[in-house]
Amino acid sequence: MQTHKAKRVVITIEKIMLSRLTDAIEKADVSGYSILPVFGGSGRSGPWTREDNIGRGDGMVQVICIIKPERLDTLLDSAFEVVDRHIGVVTISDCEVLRAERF
Amino acid sequence: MQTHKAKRVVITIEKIMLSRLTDAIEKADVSGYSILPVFGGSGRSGPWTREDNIGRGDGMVQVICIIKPERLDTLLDSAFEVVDRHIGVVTISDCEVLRAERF
Amino acid sequence: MQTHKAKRVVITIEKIMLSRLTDAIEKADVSGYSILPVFGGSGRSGPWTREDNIGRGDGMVQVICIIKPERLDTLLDSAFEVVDRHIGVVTISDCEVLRAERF
Amino acid sequence: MDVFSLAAETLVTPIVLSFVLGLFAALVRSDLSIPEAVAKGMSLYLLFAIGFKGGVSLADHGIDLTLGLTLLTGIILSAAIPLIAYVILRALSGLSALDAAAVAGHYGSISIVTFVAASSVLESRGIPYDGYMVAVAAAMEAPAILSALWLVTRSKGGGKMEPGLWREIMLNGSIVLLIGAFLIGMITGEEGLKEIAPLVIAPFKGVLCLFLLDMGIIAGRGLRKGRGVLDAGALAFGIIMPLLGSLLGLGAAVLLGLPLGSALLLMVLSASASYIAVPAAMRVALPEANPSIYLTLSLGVTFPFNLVIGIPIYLALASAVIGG
Amino acid sequence: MDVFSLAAETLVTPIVLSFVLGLFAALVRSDLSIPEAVAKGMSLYLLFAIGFKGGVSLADHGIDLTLGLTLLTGIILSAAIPLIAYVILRALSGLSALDAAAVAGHYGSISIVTFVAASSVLESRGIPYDGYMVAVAAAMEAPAILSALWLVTRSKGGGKMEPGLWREIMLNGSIVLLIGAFLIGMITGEEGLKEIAPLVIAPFKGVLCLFLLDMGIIAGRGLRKGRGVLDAGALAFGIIMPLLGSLLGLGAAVLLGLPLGSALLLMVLSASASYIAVPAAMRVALPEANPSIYLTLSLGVTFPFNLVIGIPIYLALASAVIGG
Amino acid sequence: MDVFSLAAETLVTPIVLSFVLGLFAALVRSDLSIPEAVAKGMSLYLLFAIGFKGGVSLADHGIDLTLGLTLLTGIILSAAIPLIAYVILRALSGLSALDAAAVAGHYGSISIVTFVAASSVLESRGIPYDGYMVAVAAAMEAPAILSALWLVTRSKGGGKMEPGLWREIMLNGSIVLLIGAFLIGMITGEEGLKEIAPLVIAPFKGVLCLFLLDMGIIAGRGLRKGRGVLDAGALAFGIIMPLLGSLLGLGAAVLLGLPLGSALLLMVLSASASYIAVPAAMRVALPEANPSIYLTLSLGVTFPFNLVIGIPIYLALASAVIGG
Ligand SMILES: Nc1ncnc2c1ncn2[C@@H]1O[C@H](COP(=O)(O)O)[C@@H](O)[C@H]1O
Ligand SMILES: Nc1ncnc2c1ncn2[C@@H]1O[C@H](COP(=O)(O)O)[C@@H](O)[C@H]1O
Ligand SMILES: Nc1ncnc2c1ncn2[C@@H]1O[C@H](COP(=O)(O)O)[C@@H](O)[C@H]1O
Ligand code: NA
Ligand code: NA
Ligand code: NA
Repeated sequence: MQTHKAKRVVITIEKIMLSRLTDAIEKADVSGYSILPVFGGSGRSGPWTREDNIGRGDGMVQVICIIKPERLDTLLDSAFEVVDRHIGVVTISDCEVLRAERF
Repeated sequence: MQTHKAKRVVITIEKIMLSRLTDAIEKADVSGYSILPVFGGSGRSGPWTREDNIGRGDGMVQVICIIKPERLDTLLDSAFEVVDRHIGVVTISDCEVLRAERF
Repeated sequence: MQTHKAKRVVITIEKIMLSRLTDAIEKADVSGYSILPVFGGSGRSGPWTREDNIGRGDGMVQVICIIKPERLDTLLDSAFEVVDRHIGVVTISDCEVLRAERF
Repeated sequence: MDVFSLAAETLVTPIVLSFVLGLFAALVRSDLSIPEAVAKGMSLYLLFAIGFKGGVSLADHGIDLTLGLTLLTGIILSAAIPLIAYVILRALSGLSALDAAAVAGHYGSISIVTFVAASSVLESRGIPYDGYMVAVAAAMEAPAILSALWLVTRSKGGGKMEPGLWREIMLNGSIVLLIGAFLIGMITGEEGLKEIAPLVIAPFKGVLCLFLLDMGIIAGRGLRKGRGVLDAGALAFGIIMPLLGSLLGLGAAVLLGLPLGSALLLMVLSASASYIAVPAAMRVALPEANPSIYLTLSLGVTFPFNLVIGIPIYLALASAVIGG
Repeated sequence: MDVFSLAAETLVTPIVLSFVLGLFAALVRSDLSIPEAVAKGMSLYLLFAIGFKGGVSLADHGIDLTLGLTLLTGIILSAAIPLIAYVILRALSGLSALDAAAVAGHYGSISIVTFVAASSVLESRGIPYDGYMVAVAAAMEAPAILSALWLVTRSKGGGKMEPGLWREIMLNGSIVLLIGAFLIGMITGEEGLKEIAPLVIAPFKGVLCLFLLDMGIIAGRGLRKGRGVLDAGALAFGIIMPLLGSLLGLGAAVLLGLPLGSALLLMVLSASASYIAVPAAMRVALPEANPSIYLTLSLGVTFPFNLVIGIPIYLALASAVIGG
Repeated sequence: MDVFSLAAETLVTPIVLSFVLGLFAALVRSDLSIPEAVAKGMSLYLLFAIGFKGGVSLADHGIDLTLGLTLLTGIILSAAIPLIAYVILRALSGLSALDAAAVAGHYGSISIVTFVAASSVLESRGIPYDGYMVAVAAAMEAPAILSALWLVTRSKGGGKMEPGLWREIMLNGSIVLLIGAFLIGMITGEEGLKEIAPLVIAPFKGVLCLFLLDMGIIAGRGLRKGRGVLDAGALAFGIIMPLLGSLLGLGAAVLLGLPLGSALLLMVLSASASYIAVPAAMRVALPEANPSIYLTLSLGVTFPFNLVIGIPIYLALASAVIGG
């Protein structure tokens, strides 16, 4: 089956920053993303799980963007502005997609 | 540690189509898959979150299959039949697995 | 934007084994990980979903570690000890990260 | 009592105001939201409670011929309304045949929350109604879907019934729970009710408030996203169709000789549109139809209209025609 | 009153029928399901409520020697039953030593929902029982796990106690909540109960219905997946073992001189099998044992048997032997 | 009645003991936990219920000048307390200016659960209080955040108000629900209350117990992770600050001429610290501040202090000064 090269960008970020990040992504003209819930984790700021807070607000999410390779830099620049002062991880990997007309 | 080459296929699809997709995957003789909940996202049909619907039925899920490279085409063909008319994204990437005897 | 090579290790494991796995990961001096909920899946032990059990305890989770390539073997060794007798899948893939100073 | 004072009185109940609060919260983009699991839990509770109470009341009053006839009438209404809705929609709006058929299917089916809101209006005015109307509600859920698919096949050959879909529709969780609880109520009767009344009766209205809060939030979000999707004709349809549906329901009720309370409920079932079962079926059978259109119309326009203005109008109409 | 009319009477309660409804829904593959969070919320509620009520009733009646002796007896029963179960299972079925040991562990431990269902049967017949039986239930949860692991080590040296597992078992959420609520009830007594009775007493049976609906769904799904996993001998074990367990419980109750209500509860504890705490422990300690086997037996066979047929039989037995 | 017997009496309520149980479970590392969705559902329920009851009681007693003046006083207290807290914290502890400002913001804002616990103490002693105190609670939530940000900008120019943050704070779900339910209660009055009292009144205390169980668990986990994060000075601040806050509240109450019940509530609002709204705002506006510090102090130190010891002290103080 015909596939097309693409980049898979995964941004792990605090949920309270989510709407700011998706606004930035949309401003970078990225056509699509999916958001995965993150149940818990650990990093320099220590371990946490979603059940650790009263308001349960400070969990994290993963935002996954599948984009054309040539769009990568614009996306990273926009995302970085939001992620910058905040905790979070950004990874990029290669993938192939079916139905490239879709994005 | 000894690892083995494999393909990682990720199919993002509406939850209502899930059982049809897993039926198709099983028919393609794929030995295993995992299903991740998707909290929200955006695409050509606009942004959504799981909290947008009364029945909360129309969320999406990610089905992840780790398969032997030679099995890829059979899987994609079967999955494509289900995904075809429906919204959703299919990506493929390379990975290594431990304990290849397991699949 | 400047990126750095890294490995992405994904360990799918039963939730009851989670704390043992994260203890092992921390003993291997891995700086960070994220835990994703898994909604269901299928494997040699048949299909399951999170809604299949009264205690709802026996679901699975995915533990994702982004690590420096040179750390890979230590991590796999530690993780393997926990995963060994238990059901679960371990995959490794390449990725790039922003802000490598973070891990 | 005239429609306006009735409407005013309906408007200032905690139930309606909770819906308005949710609508407001969504429109000003507050992050107020009910967790998915809690909303689903409340809807299971409401279905269990109304099913059970319906069954108990049927056990009290016994089964008669009217029950069977009313069930049959409900099925016919559910199947027929989409055909009428389709014609009106094509005349009034610029929607494609596919979208129009999908919308039409929603209006033949029913909104159980509108049904519950109407029964609570009846209860607070002391107007009795038959317990079996719950079974009629369940029977009216699915036939409309078949009509919608038939409309599509007729017009362009798409929308074939996917294998398994029919079973999914008939055995969807809401129907099974509603009918199941109805049967449990019928079997255990007043004895059973006494045991679980503190759960299924006492807090019912309060839970309904919180559920309507959630519906307000979701309707509000839908309206924010869906604005621009509907033309004036489609919007008009969202108001005209429930009125027309209620008249069909009233006509049927008169033919059946239903008493005032049950007549109102049949009107409300005919007037209301689905926003859970039918959308799910449409996503499987007609994935090319635009969900924003049918959800915005059914949940964003017709549901609030029925809740706030429709129910008092229908009650005034029914009182005038049937008396009571 | 004979066993059959007792069984018939037990069968047509909302509680049992809700379980049957869930079973039916799962067997016809309806998508009816209770969200994970709601099911867990209900189980926390049930544990809190029964613990609290048990504590209050103990505060009312005071502590005496029987309490201590009954606790001890419960622990012994929990530890001993797996050994008996193991022997029977190996004789009746073709299960491996490992699987047989894992199953045996479940039958020494208890099902708190069966306990609650039995106490609600007692309540509706006006038969009193001692509040401390809740503490006995908690005490019987864990010893059986040790016995199961001992059986495995003995037979092939596997199944060593993982570090941390013992603490996890003794401090698992259900036990901590049950005992904690029990203590809170004991400390605050009738005063405390008055404050929270509208939550812990009034809607209790209704919530139990919804919880049993969920258990029915899960048991039904388990049966669909688990068919083929059990041979006829194993199935027979799922019926014989609770009967045998109940007799052991009855014997112990007679020795202890327990009154009718408490005797029934001790029988039910001995007869019932775990499907939450023990499976979790087995996944950690004996991952090679097949979960389908022990879950299908305990939840799919023994639980429904106890709920529908077992409890009336045990009550008839206890009445015959103890009188009251 | 002296403070000690008051404290002892407060201590042995189901509410406080449930908190203690949660704390215990977390400290011994039990896996007891309330699902996220259930905890959020309970908090929505509590907010809806107290808002609604406050509104109904205002409808009963009418609006007067004191209401407006008390609201204004609340806003001033909320804005002023962080400035005082900041000075004390810098003097007592080694926290950085940034962390001190973040903590200070929490103490100007409020804890609605502490407020509810105090009102339930008032109710069980039959001391009346004004319904509008709920509105005062809502008004005191946000001003403190502004003060905290001002402290940061002043000291080093960071912490600029992100676009959108202000709207997020003012329209956060809790405030919208509290105020909205308050208005619904005001509009529908006793009529409305009668309809939903079985949900918003009867089980309220029971739900509060389960919610406090969850808070105990989370506070306990926070304390386990947060130990080492706070020096002795910071810990002392967590006790001194609520005492000082309560005195400020008492002074204001005397000036306003509030009756005993309302005075106590104003004291409690001033004494309590936020652990939901303010932390969320701080993560956005001051991401470099360490959340462990402010959460451990507010939820792990000050909240339990107020719940167990603070409220009786404040009540004794208020009774001595105001009489009643
Ligand atoms: N190396 C990593 N691999 C995967 N997730 C990580 C990693 N480092 C951090 N995270 C996630 O990002 C969160 C914040 O990380 P940190 O900013 O280092 O405290 C953690 O709690 C994890 O959920
Ligand atoms: N480029 C993308 N990257 C990640 N997820 C996507 C992408 N495009 C679409 N999706 C997901 O697929 C859903 C449907 O997409 P669409 O069919 O384009 O409306 C979206 O709501 C996203 O959850
Ligand atoms: N090939 C695979 N791809 C993705 N997930 C898998 C695969 N095999 C197993 N899994 C996951 O691991 C769980 C246990 O697998 P197993 O040990 O084969 O029963 C399954 O239920 C899946 O969630
Ligand atoms: Na209709
Ligand atoms: Na047992
Ligand atoms: Na304060």
